[in-house]
Amino acid sequence: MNVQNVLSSRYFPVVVWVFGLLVVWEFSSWFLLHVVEASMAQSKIPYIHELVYTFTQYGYTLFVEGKATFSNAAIGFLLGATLGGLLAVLMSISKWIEQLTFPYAIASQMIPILGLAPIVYGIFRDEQIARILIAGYITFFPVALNMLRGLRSVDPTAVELMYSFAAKPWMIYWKLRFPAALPGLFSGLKIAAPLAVTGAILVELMGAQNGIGVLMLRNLYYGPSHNYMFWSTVIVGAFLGVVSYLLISLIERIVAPWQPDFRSSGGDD
Amino acid sequence: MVLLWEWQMFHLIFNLETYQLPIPSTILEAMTENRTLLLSYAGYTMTEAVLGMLIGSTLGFVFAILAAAWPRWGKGGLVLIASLNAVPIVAMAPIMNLWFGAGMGSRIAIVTIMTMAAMAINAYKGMRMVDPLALDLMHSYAAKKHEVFRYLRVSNSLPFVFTALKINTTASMIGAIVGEFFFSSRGLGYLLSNSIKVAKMPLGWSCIIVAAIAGVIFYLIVERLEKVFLKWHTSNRS
Amino acid sequence: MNTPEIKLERVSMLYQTDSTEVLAVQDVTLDIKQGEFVSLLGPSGCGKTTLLRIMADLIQPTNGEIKVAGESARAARLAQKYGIVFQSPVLYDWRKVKQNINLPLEMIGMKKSEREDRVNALLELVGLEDFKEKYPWQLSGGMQQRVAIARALAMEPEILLMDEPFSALDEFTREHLNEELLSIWSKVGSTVVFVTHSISESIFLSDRVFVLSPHPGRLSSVVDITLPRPRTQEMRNSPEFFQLIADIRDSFEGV
Amino acid sequence: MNTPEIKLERVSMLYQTDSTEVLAVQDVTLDIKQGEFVSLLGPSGCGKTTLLRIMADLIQPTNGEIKVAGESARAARLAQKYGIVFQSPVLYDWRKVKQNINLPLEMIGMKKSEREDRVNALLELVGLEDFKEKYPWQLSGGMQQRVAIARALAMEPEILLMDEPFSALDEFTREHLNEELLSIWSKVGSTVVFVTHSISESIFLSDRVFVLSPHPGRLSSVVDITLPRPRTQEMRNSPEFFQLIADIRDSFEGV
Amino acid sequence: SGDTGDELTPIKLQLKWVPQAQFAGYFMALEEGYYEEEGLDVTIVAGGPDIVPEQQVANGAADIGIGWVASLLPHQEQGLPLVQISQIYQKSGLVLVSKSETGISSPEDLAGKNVGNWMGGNEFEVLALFDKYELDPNADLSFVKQGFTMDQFLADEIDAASAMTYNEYQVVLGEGFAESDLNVIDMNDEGVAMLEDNLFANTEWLENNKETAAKFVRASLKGWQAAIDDPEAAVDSVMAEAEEGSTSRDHQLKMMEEVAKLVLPEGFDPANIGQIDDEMFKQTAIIAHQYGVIETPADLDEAYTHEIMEMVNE
Ligand SMILES: Nc1ncnc2c1ncn2[C@@H]1O[C@H](COP(=O)(O)OP(=O)(O)OP(=O)(O)O)[C@@H](O)[C@H]1O
Ligand SMILES: Nc1ncnc2c1ncn2[C@@H]1O[C@H](COP(=O)(O)OP(=O)(O)OP(=O)(O)O)[C@@H](O)[C@H]1O
Ligand SMILES: Cc1ncc(C[n+]2csc(CCO)c2C)c(N)n1
Ligand SMILES: [Mg+2]
Ligand SMILES: [Mg+2]
Repeated sequence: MNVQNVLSSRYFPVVVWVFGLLVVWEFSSWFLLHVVEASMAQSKIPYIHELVYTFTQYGYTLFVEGKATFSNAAIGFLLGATLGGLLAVLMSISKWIEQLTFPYAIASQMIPILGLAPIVYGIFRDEQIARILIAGYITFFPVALNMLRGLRSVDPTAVELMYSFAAKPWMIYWKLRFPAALPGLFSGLKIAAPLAVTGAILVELMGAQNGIGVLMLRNLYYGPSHNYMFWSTVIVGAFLGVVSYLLISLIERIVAPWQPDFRSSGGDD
Repeated sequence: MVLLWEWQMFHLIFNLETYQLPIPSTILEAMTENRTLLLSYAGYTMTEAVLGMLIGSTLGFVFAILAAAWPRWGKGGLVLIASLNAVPIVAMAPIMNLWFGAGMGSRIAIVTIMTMAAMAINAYKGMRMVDPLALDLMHSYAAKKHEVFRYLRVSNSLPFVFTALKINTTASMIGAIVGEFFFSSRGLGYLLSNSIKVAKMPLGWSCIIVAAIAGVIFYLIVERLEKVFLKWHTSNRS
Repeated sequence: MNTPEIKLERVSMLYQTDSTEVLAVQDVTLDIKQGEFVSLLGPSGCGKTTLLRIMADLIQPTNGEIKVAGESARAARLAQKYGIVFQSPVLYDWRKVKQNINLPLEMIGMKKSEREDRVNALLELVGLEDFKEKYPWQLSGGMQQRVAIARALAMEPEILLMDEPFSALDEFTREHLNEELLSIWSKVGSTVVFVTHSISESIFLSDRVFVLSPHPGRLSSVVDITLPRPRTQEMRNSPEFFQLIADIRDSFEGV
Repeated sequence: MNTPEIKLERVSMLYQTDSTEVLAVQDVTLDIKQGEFVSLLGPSGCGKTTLLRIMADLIQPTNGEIKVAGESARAARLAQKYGIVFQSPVLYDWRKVKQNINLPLEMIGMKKSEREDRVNALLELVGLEDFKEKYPWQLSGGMQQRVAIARALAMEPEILLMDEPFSALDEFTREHLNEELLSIWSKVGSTVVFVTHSISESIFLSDRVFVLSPHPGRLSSVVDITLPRPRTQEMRNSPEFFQLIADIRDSFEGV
Repeated sequence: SGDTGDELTPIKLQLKWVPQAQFAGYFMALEEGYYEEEGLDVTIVAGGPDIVPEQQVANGAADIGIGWVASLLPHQEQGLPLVQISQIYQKSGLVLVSKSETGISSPEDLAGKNVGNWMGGNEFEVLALFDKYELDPNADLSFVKQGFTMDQFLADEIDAASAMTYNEYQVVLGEGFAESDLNVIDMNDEGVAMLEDNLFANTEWLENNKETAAKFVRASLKGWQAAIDDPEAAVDSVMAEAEEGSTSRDHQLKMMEEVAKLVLPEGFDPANIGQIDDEMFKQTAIIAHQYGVIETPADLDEAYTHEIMEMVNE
């Protein structure tokens, strides 16, 4: 392992990013506490080493609750992505349908969970279903929009080729529009995946027993003495976001490897 | 009209009670009764949303440029920005409140964070998904990195950028409204959460309706802009 | 076999955009018989592609009427009678060469084993056996166009519409494919409409050549190619061939 | 003016993909003099585009050396010496025709008034005056390629690399542009490397023709075109011309 | 009465907030098995900022809820099928706390200051206080929304912050303030107190489950009594519910001590724990009406019932 090897490694930038962030963070924390002497400095930017200490102490709890949240997020994500995909397909069928359904889609996004929860409970009268639905509801919008863009951006001649085969509409989707929309879909999914974690956390606030959201809320409202623990939950949330994002990136490489950005010889830098 | 009818049907089909979803006439009543308040609060919330979205989208776009220029480094940064989306507003609100106070600033900050990722991810994709031959053309002109962006990548990313802007219209409204739940003393979100907690469902739903209308208008404006800027794009050809 | 397969009656096409209008094709009336091989010849921008697209039911003429086998072009398209080679290859980035050729066969629901044989035969025909596992961007321009040709031939269509299919190819490959196309045609009996800007190619291949004049695109003359079939490379050097070239050049210059 | 402008020394290009390797060009050694007009001729897939891209410094050969005006190809590219016409038009969808032609002029920082005149002259040259306000997708295939040609000519580059620029054009437009290209060349004095698969076109235009053989792409022969300049359409019918065609055909067939 | 055999009757209790000693009685009852003894299988559902217990119970997501009377009344007015069955806190736990240097020694001094409250149904006692001292919240002072943490108070963004004696006030003390550093305005002393934590049920559910409800209340009150008697054990039962590292024992113990004073105020007969005091309820309802919480005066017969408490005490 020589220096050159390390520097050119795929993971080197990641290491630098993480390490750099930690250093900047720790410094800001110190700066705020001792130079600016801001009030509640540790609540504003807590010391990394304190957080690390918290992790060593309560790592297991954080891990267990984080795992619960992640699996809830996965369910919500699947539902949201499916819903978003379906909606995009529906809207791509005709401008007319788009114009009819879109205002509803936007308007629906304006209903906060607080207003939505009673309705969903009112209809389904089942907590589990309600939670999954709410988690899906939070993720579907970015997926729908990105997917729609992808579906609409197909080379017109490629569509004509399909017409010339007298392809049934669903065939055009299956053989052409879907593959062509994959890059768009994946950027939508990359936005939606961390959102699904948010969704899962929000849903946990609706009276769940487990999950990082529960921990987050309680630490927040059990007073500032739990500042480090609260921040730890925030970091676990963000970390789950990173994991979900990387997972989607990995799947993208497997499912849509033909994109210019992935071509070995296509690079310019 | 269709909407009103659907609303009533919705009630019937799902057997909802008015305290779960009030019927339109009572909402309308609450809206007219409180219209000045609603309008001024809508203005307040929209200001937060629009400012936050502009700042967040700009930052996201700038970040996308940096990331697309140095993808080896940029990809890692993108992940970090995206991960901010996994921090819910409940957690963000108290932090932002500490940083920026209980005024508009903290909501603008929340919206900024919420809108950054969508723009960064989408614009990055748009800047990287260029036709390799178009890139060759630029190279043949010995275009500097910034020229490749100016003449090729930025234009190429516009369809993606507008998709992000559309996502961000709703994200920014949600961010502003939900952000107001926690610390604000004004705004649609404040009124909404207060109303629902004291069972003033019609007033709460008035807020939702006003927010929805504002959100749709906001969206339509962005869509209009897209039509102007993307005349050339496949999706706009006759 | 002399029923008109494709029949255009005073067909016009006006492209409209926000600001301006372009009359791409005006009052074109023509008949193409079943099993006939015809060429559309004319200068760049004269409306050849537009006419082809009208025949393929990809656009509807703003005026006039089109019948294919006595019915509408739409009916013919829905009956999967068409195979088209576009002016650009239009390959799907996410499919390898063999999968691109496979596409129309999948669409008509051919069995997998059968498909494979067909695709291999086509790959051989266009000389790309060694490249079947490559992605389109790994091919040269001419190779991509050859994939597109193989794709159009794959389903042995009743009507084959080809828009300058060989213009990206060198003379040898081109002459080879000219001959192959004729031999396939004689076996399958397709009706072929062939857009080209090579006078000699149009003569070598066709029963009749439709010469178009530009701005707006009109049918300026129809030249019967009286050369016997099967055509041979030697014919290219026959006086008859040169005479035909001269005739068409004249009708061109008359424009 | 006889210093070598472009010099390739045992240049090879091996394309590598996950699974396989393709040796596209092998051991090509050649000299192109300053102000010379040469053609690369060879069958589809023989490595013409690859060679052109190596000369343009768009890819680096896996073996061998390339010098442009005594320096590296990179230096020449950075000095903005190149104008390129790709095999496909590569127009920017978001720019109108005139803006597409304008692009290189903007990039070299030419003044606006000057640009306009230049663009109008070019539009006339390629016969697209009436289409300058259109977007690329509103043009026919040949028209798009003409826009690309105008774009490459716009900056009057020292080295003009053209990859089958005229293959999408009809014979008349093509012959017209052949002549125009020669007249521009004689005025500007560019070094031109012209990829074509038309033997007669290569003869009509070039000082020398490099004939390539495929799999892997090698330089099989170099044919000096002794026809005097300026070239005229009549020369196409001269015995000398026919002799050259025959010579090249032979060197082809020898492959 | 469905407790034949060993089958436990499932019942869900919706808290108003996160699990803490504010609800010690229920955790104690659960821990000590009082619910089980009554044949109940109780699930305690945590609350939070986005949870409205009244909605939850009306929707059937829970059977019994804990809320504040001032919040229950408007929900009842809107037609939610709810009825109060017990009153756990006999006094208001709400105070306005300020740092002594701000100089708010009496309510008059609030003029010109930033006064905070969580709003959303918690603000009426404070409004009544303003009214009593003829302060106009829109003109004489600024009445602002307070987050659920005490950060704004600590960062001096709020001069007089709302605080529950058992929670936020303790948080402030925990931050290093001595009682002498702080001024406190107590709603009970000012005569503007409203009733807080109660128990209410879904009327439709109650119709068929009176026996169950009585059992639940009985066990809960027993839990409360036990919690008051043995705060340490009570806090243990609370801590069992809270995740590791999320709250401190000390804080919960303080909370328990303060809560005990609300459930069983000095001089209050322990036999009457959980009884609904008609007078206090009336005062609460009147204040609620006065400040527009409800549009029409509350129908007290509909709002609450002594029936369950009577069954409990049989
Ligand atoms: N990016 C690439 N990756 C892998 N192989 C490639 C790539 N580009 C070209 N090739 C291969 O290199 C060989 C030469 O290609 P090139 O494009 O140079 O041919 P050409 O002479 O220009 O052909 P044509 O006349 O058809 O355009 C071909 O076999 C092709 O498959
Ligand atoms: N989508 C379109 N919108 C507007 N105008 C168009 C469109 N497509 C083609 N045209 C115009 O119609 C005319 C004929 O175009 P067409 O593509 O049919 O020509 P062509 O004969 O195929 O030319 P080439 O040989 O160059 O391909 C041209 O003037 C072109 O600008
Ligand atoms: C919706 C809602 N609004 C305000 C409060 C304020 N509040 C009343 S009791 C309590 C817990 C102990 O302090 C808190 C924070 C709440 N809980 N829920
Ligand atoms: Mg054409
Ligand atoms: Mg090539």
